[in-house]
Amino acid sequence: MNNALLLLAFPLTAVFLIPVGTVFYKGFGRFLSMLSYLAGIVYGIYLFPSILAGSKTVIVGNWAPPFGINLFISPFSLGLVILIFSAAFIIMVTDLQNKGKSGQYYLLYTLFVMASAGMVLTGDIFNLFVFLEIGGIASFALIAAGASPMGSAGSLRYLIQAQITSLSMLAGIILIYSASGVLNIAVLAQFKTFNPAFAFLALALLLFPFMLESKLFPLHTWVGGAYLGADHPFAASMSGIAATAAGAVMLRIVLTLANPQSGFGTAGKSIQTMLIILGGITVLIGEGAAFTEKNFKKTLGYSSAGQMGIIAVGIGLATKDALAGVLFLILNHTAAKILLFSVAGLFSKVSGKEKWADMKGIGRIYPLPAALFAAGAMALFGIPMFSGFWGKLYVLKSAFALGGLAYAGAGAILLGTIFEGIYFMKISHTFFEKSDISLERKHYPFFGIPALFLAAVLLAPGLFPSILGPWVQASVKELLNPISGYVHIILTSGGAM
Amino acid sequence: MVVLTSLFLAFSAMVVGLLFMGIGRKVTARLQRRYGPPFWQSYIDVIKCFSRNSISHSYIQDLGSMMGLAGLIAAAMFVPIAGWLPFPSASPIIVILYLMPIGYLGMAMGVSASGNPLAAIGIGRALTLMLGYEVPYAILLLTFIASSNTSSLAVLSDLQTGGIGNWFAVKMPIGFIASIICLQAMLAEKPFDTMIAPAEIASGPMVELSGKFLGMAFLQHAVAIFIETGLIVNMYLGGGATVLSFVFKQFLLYTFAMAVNGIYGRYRVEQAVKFLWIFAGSLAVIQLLINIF
Amino acid sequence: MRRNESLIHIAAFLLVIGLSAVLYAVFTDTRPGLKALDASLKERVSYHYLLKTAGNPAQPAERKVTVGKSGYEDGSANIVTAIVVDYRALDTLGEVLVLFAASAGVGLLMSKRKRKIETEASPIVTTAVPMIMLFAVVVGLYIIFHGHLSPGGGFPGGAIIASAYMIQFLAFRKKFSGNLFKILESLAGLGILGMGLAGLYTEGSFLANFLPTGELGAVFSAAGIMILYALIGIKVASELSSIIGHFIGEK
Amino acid sequence: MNLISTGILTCFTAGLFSLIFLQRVKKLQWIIFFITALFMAAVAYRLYGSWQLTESYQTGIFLLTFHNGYFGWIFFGMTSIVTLLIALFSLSYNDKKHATAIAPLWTMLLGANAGIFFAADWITFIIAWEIMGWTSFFIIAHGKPKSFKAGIYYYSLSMIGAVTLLAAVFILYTATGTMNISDSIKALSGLWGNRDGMIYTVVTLFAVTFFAKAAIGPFYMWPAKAHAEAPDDFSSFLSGIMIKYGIFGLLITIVPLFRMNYSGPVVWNIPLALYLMGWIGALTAVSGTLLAVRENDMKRLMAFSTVSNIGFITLALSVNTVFGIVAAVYHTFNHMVFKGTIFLSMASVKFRTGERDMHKLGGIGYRMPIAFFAFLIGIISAAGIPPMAGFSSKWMIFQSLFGEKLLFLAIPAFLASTGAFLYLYRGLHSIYLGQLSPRFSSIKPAPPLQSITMILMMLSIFVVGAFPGIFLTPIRGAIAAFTGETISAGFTTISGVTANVNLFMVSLTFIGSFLLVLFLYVVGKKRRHVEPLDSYMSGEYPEDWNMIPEQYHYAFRFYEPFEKMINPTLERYSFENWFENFIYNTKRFSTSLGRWLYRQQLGAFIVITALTLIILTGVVW
Amino acid sequence: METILFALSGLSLVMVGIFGILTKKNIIKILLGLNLMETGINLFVVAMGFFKGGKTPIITESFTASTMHFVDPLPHALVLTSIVIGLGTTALALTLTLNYFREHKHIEFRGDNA
Repeated sequence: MNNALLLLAFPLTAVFLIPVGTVFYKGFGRFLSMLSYLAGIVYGIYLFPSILAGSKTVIVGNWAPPFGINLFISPFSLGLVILIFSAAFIIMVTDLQNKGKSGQYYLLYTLFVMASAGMVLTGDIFNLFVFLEIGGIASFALIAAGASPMGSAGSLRYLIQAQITSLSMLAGIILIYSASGVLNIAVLAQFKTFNPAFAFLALALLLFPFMLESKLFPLHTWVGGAYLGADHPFAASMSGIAATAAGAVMLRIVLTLANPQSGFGTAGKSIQTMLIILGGITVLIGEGAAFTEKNFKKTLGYSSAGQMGIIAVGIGLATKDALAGVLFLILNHTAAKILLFSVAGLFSKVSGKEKWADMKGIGRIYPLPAALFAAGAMALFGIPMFSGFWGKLYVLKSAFALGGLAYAGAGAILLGTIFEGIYFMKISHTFFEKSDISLERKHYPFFGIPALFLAAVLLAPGLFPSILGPWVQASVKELLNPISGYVHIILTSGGAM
Repeated sequence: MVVLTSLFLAFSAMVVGLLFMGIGRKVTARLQRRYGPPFWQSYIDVIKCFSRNSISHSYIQDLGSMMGLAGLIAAAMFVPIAGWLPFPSASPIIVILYLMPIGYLGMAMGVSASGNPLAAIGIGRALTLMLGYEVPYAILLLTFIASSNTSSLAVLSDLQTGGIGNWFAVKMPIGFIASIICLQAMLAEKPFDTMIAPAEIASGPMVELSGKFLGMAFLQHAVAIFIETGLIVNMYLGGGATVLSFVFKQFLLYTFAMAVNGIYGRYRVEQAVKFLWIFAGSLAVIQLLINIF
Repeated sequence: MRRNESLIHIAAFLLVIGLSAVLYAVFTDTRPGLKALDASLKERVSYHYLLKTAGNPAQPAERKVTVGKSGYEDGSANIVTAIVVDYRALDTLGEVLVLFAASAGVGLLMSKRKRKIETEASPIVTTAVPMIMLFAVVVGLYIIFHGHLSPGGGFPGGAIIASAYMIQFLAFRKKFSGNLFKILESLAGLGILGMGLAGLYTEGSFLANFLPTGELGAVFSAAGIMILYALIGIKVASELSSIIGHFIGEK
Repeated sequence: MNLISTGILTCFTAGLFSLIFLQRVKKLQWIIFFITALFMAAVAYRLYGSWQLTESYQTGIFLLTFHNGYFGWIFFGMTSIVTLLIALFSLSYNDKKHATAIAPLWTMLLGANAGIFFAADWITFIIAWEIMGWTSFFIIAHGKPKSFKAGIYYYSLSMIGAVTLLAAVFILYTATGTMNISDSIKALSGLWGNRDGMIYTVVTLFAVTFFAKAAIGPFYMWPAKAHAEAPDDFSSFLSGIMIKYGIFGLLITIVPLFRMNYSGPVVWNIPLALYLMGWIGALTAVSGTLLAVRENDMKRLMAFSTVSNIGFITLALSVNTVFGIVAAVYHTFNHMVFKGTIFLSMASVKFRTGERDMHKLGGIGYRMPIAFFAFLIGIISAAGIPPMAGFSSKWMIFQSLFGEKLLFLAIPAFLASTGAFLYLYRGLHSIYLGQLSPRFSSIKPAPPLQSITMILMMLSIFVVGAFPGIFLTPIRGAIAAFTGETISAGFTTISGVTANVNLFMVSLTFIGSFLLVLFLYVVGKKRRHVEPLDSYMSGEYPEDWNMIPEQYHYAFRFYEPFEKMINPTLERYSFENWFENFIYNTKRFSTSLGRWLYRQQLGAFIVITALTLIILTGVVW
Repeated sequence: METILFALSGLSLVMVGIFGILTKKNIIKILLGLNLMETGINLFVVAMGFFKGGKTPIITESFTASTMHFVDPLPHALVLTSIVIGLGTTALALTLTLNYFREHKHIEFRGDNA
């Protein structure tokens, strides 16, 4: 009965049970969704050792891959699924101190988490499109569900741009299907050669929604409105979970689908150079916008745009070190963003203000959250003893090794770090400044433990990078030689689960 | 033995300095068509000062005045008189140049401890002026390094032995003129005596000094005269074969300075600094260029 | 804003022309390699769907598909339904979740405010509506249960039933309680999930079609597909009607 | 037992421990800080002699190694002694009224300090550098809005420095393949001649990093802000030791690079780049002095004096001879000691009076004699006046300039050193001498522990002044180990190029003449003590016009005529205004870009244009 | 030849939709543009599966591999999904417009109230 699809089945059962449950007991939605994430985490960790040895493919509906749909469980995808589930679980725990929201909110949230996990696992491009849509619709609703009045405007703008890009993906899928007759990534990965212009068109159309999701340069205009609208837990999951899933899918498409031996030929390489350029510009634009931003959530939103820019440059470089750096950065970014958003949520709840400049001196009343915010911020912009430092170091190392365009990318990353360092330090210092803020100190039980756990997650790989060693090595090996790893396992279906 | 000779040099420096001051007064008097006090008048003043009671505002004033005189005497130790050095050292000019400020610092400290604002204004002006004449003087030092690759007086004066022909004043006239202008400022003679301008700030730093402190100030001024003229003589006028010729050359320089003092009015401080930097400085730079190429 | 307005129009027009020019250039690119529409039916995956040889694609070329014969790997005559429910079942599950998310989203965002209706429905409408409703529900059910034979299936059938609910509301203002739809939805969802897990339990892979396929073309031929499509039909009907309920109920 | 890493580790754990658990008990935090400083000094002592000690840790794909190089050791030894003294001082400085919560961060900073000096490979160096960056930011900005602005200014410069360091290290790594500092520099110097462009980029990047940290050249503005606003006892550490990291960086990267098989353009037989660095150093010295002269806040004044001394040190480094390097290192150590003394004495003045503007102080010397003498000895040494240590190192710098016939560089150096005398005296006069205002007439002298530290510092200046060998022998040993040559200097004499001087003799003459004058003083008639206010005012008494001592203290625009002269030029060429409106423009540009970019219509517009353009590139490629 | 004709008609619908989205300020009109675009893409998808003279892929009488002449059924399945997705997004978008109207009292995107 241990079929990896249970990873998706747990949240599914929760989703279907919530509407019934909320009729009888109000808080049922939150409890059930947290239970499903926990189940997902436990099952993922249970599977991890065997997957680390050899990745597996899971066939859905008992039809072999080119005809049916398959999920590919590999160290890379399983690791990220566990990351997504644990991120969702921690966000829910930190959200416990706020009063429960309606059942539908938790239903949509679980759908969002399941969709992100599905995106990472699936091996079929149309199935990818469906999961993208589920995630999209859930996030439109959840953005607008936030308390702020600007929510619907931001969500509408996001909806329009997301729909345009997902339609472009659909066009890309059908073009690939009409040219190759197949929808499965593994088969496409070693298919006959496509016409170069057509290949580039199909790939670009396929990548578009994920560039929007990971806030790359031309498609980042929605970030302001969306982060203003969403409430803190969902904002954390947008930059934590959605960005991780988008990054993973971009890695999958750029490195596995469009690998040099595949029909896409040189299109993959030119997409990578495009990613480096766009990533570099995103870092600059993201950090620049965050530098001048006053609203707390929008600052963190733009900073996650900057981080995704660095990850995009890492993907574009596609060397062994760069990918290891990308994996470090993804983990660091998710954990740090959840920590920062939970602190931001706590502070704006306590002080009732939106702008970080107005929260002067709050750190003197709540020293632990303020200190943790400083730690999270430092992890983000790469202060040595956090994992962000190693991630950035690896990406820079391979960027400088490649030379040429990569120099520009590395230059953009470094310039971005300056801006990032300054505004994060500004924010973390305003918390400690002496000021006449008069708030009595209330005790928040559910903030301490998860925040400390997150800080530990940030610090541990920083001090001992070898902890992540096995996972990083396995996934980098898997990503860098798709034919012998990914395609072989799926098509010979020897690795059926 | 060394201690005795150095004591004798200190004493002779003071005596010669006071002699010059006395004659200087006579020269200015003559210029103003009056007889002026006898030339040994300054000895009488010093003895009178030391025999009078005096007032002091705080122990720092005492310490300051003492440090002033001590610094200048220490600087005097390094000036070779006609090839005879009390101390076995190569009398580097930089050491002398940097020992003299300790004199001024001591005097300044003592005077500003007296709490009188006039004194403080005087000291401020003195230091700005010092900045004015130090820079050209240093450039002159550079000219010697450029030409003869040494910065010690003893070596310089040996280089100039043998007749007027190879005195540096003859070989490097522009440098000599610049040093004369700097000498005028170092001695704080008009037109550069804004420091102790009697009319404006009641003789500047010396306003609160009385009794033995005034005496020490006089002695300090005397030793300063001795050092500054001695430096110029060693650098430009061949250092003198015998002690007498050395002192005579010093006397010539000093009387020339007093003559200039009798004629000119008084510069404001920034005018003085501008003048020194532009004229003396450019002359010295020209001399430096000549020496380098 | 006039001047700015026309500026945007021109820019948009130029952009659209530019986009189509670029697409034209890509599609008429003459360099070697596969381009759009190069895969004939034979090379496409759906060739095996049609010949029902997806299970073991190495079947002999000259394979004959006869109506009324049983034992094919997939019982439904309507190949599209076969693909939708059997071969690519996960897509349909995703599909259902999309609708589920949409209805939950509408429920979450729509604030609960009663709408006051000014005009009362005329007697003609109130008498005609029950008949039309009956007719609509019957047609809907027919389409759902003949999904595997004729075009249509769970989605269109559910929509027709939901339209029946809408007409009824317009006439009689009677809005079934929100919970009814919720429970119906979740039950249908659980049913689909149960089918999936049953498939996992018996055939070893999620959403596998474990029931016998019956003869091709008969009414009760593709058992698994019929049940799944029925559940989907119920789910779609309840979701659409709950969305309509929210919209109509709201000012 | 690897000593270096245990030392660094204890610093960090102690810092974190006191940061987390001892928030309430500030006194205990300071005691922990003092113990760690003591421990680091012991580590320095124990490390003497074991020059081949290397410790390395494998992390991910990079190997972190510490090694006890001769250079790193002398810098570390020197800094840990001075830190120990400052720690002693801050023990008593941070009593209940004045305690600031910076002790834990400062302990961590000590760890980073050791890390920088003992780092053998670039990654450890970067790690220590960045930790030092953010800890010092939090210390400087310690909670006060005004010091926060200074802290951010400091932090943005050090961020720019850290980022250029990263870029330089990686370019170096790709070119030479090794991460070890000395090997990579040697390998880089091997590439002279064929890849000059790359070497010059690496040199400029390193230069930006270390100039930013050491406040040389265009970065001269941050010390005035950071030192003035930092907590008082920390500013002595900041100005004494932290600014030296930039110098240490220059010493281990740029200086050796130009010494080995350099084949580029040469000016006055010195590499062009170093000649340029010399001029930058000279201009920094001059601008530091000129800015200090017109400063009215005592800590800003001393900060500018640090900038001018750093300018001197860069000048000496740029001479590219062993004598120059020894002079620079010797002046760095001297500067550490006398600048530390000056800042500590100012800190004890602020401890008692709580006042920082010089015209509000005055006459403190009468009430706090030890602080006064410490300040006096400090400024004598800072001005480079013979009996004190400062003279020998300044003299050596001048000798190194003369040795290479860099006479035109010597002119600004002379201007700066005489200018130093101006502002140092201004500090002495306005704070310690002049009229004692009634507000401070009852202040007690500096507390015992503070005065002990100051006396110790004074003694060290005196002793090193008389016997320069104390510092020179270890420095010469290090430079010999580093470059193979050495300079001739006995225990008390230094023989320069154009002349040699016996420091001990100079101090002896000074003491001798002091005794002579003492004799004269005793001979003279007794003197009577008089109130400072009872002074000569051409026949009247200040009380007649009810003048209070406050008004009678002349300190506000002390060098007013001089300021009038130099202000116009200073205003026109100030880097600070240029840097300020550069930031202002970028901010305005990004906000307007933001507003234009995020209008609704344009969201969808940009998506479509992006689609077309990307596909277009596909077709064209 | 016919497939290209159908595909072009689908694409032209998409272009009209894009023009609508870009130029209109009223949200409902923008959503209409979006729907136009969706139907255009759906038409394009179905057109990609069309073969000249092919019949609807429902088995009414038996056939062999060589005699069969069907249209490609897969795009039809994909279109089914994409239509439902279009429905879902439009439903949500209309709710959002309702909320937008309640907050801003007008339903135009005006200026940069991002």
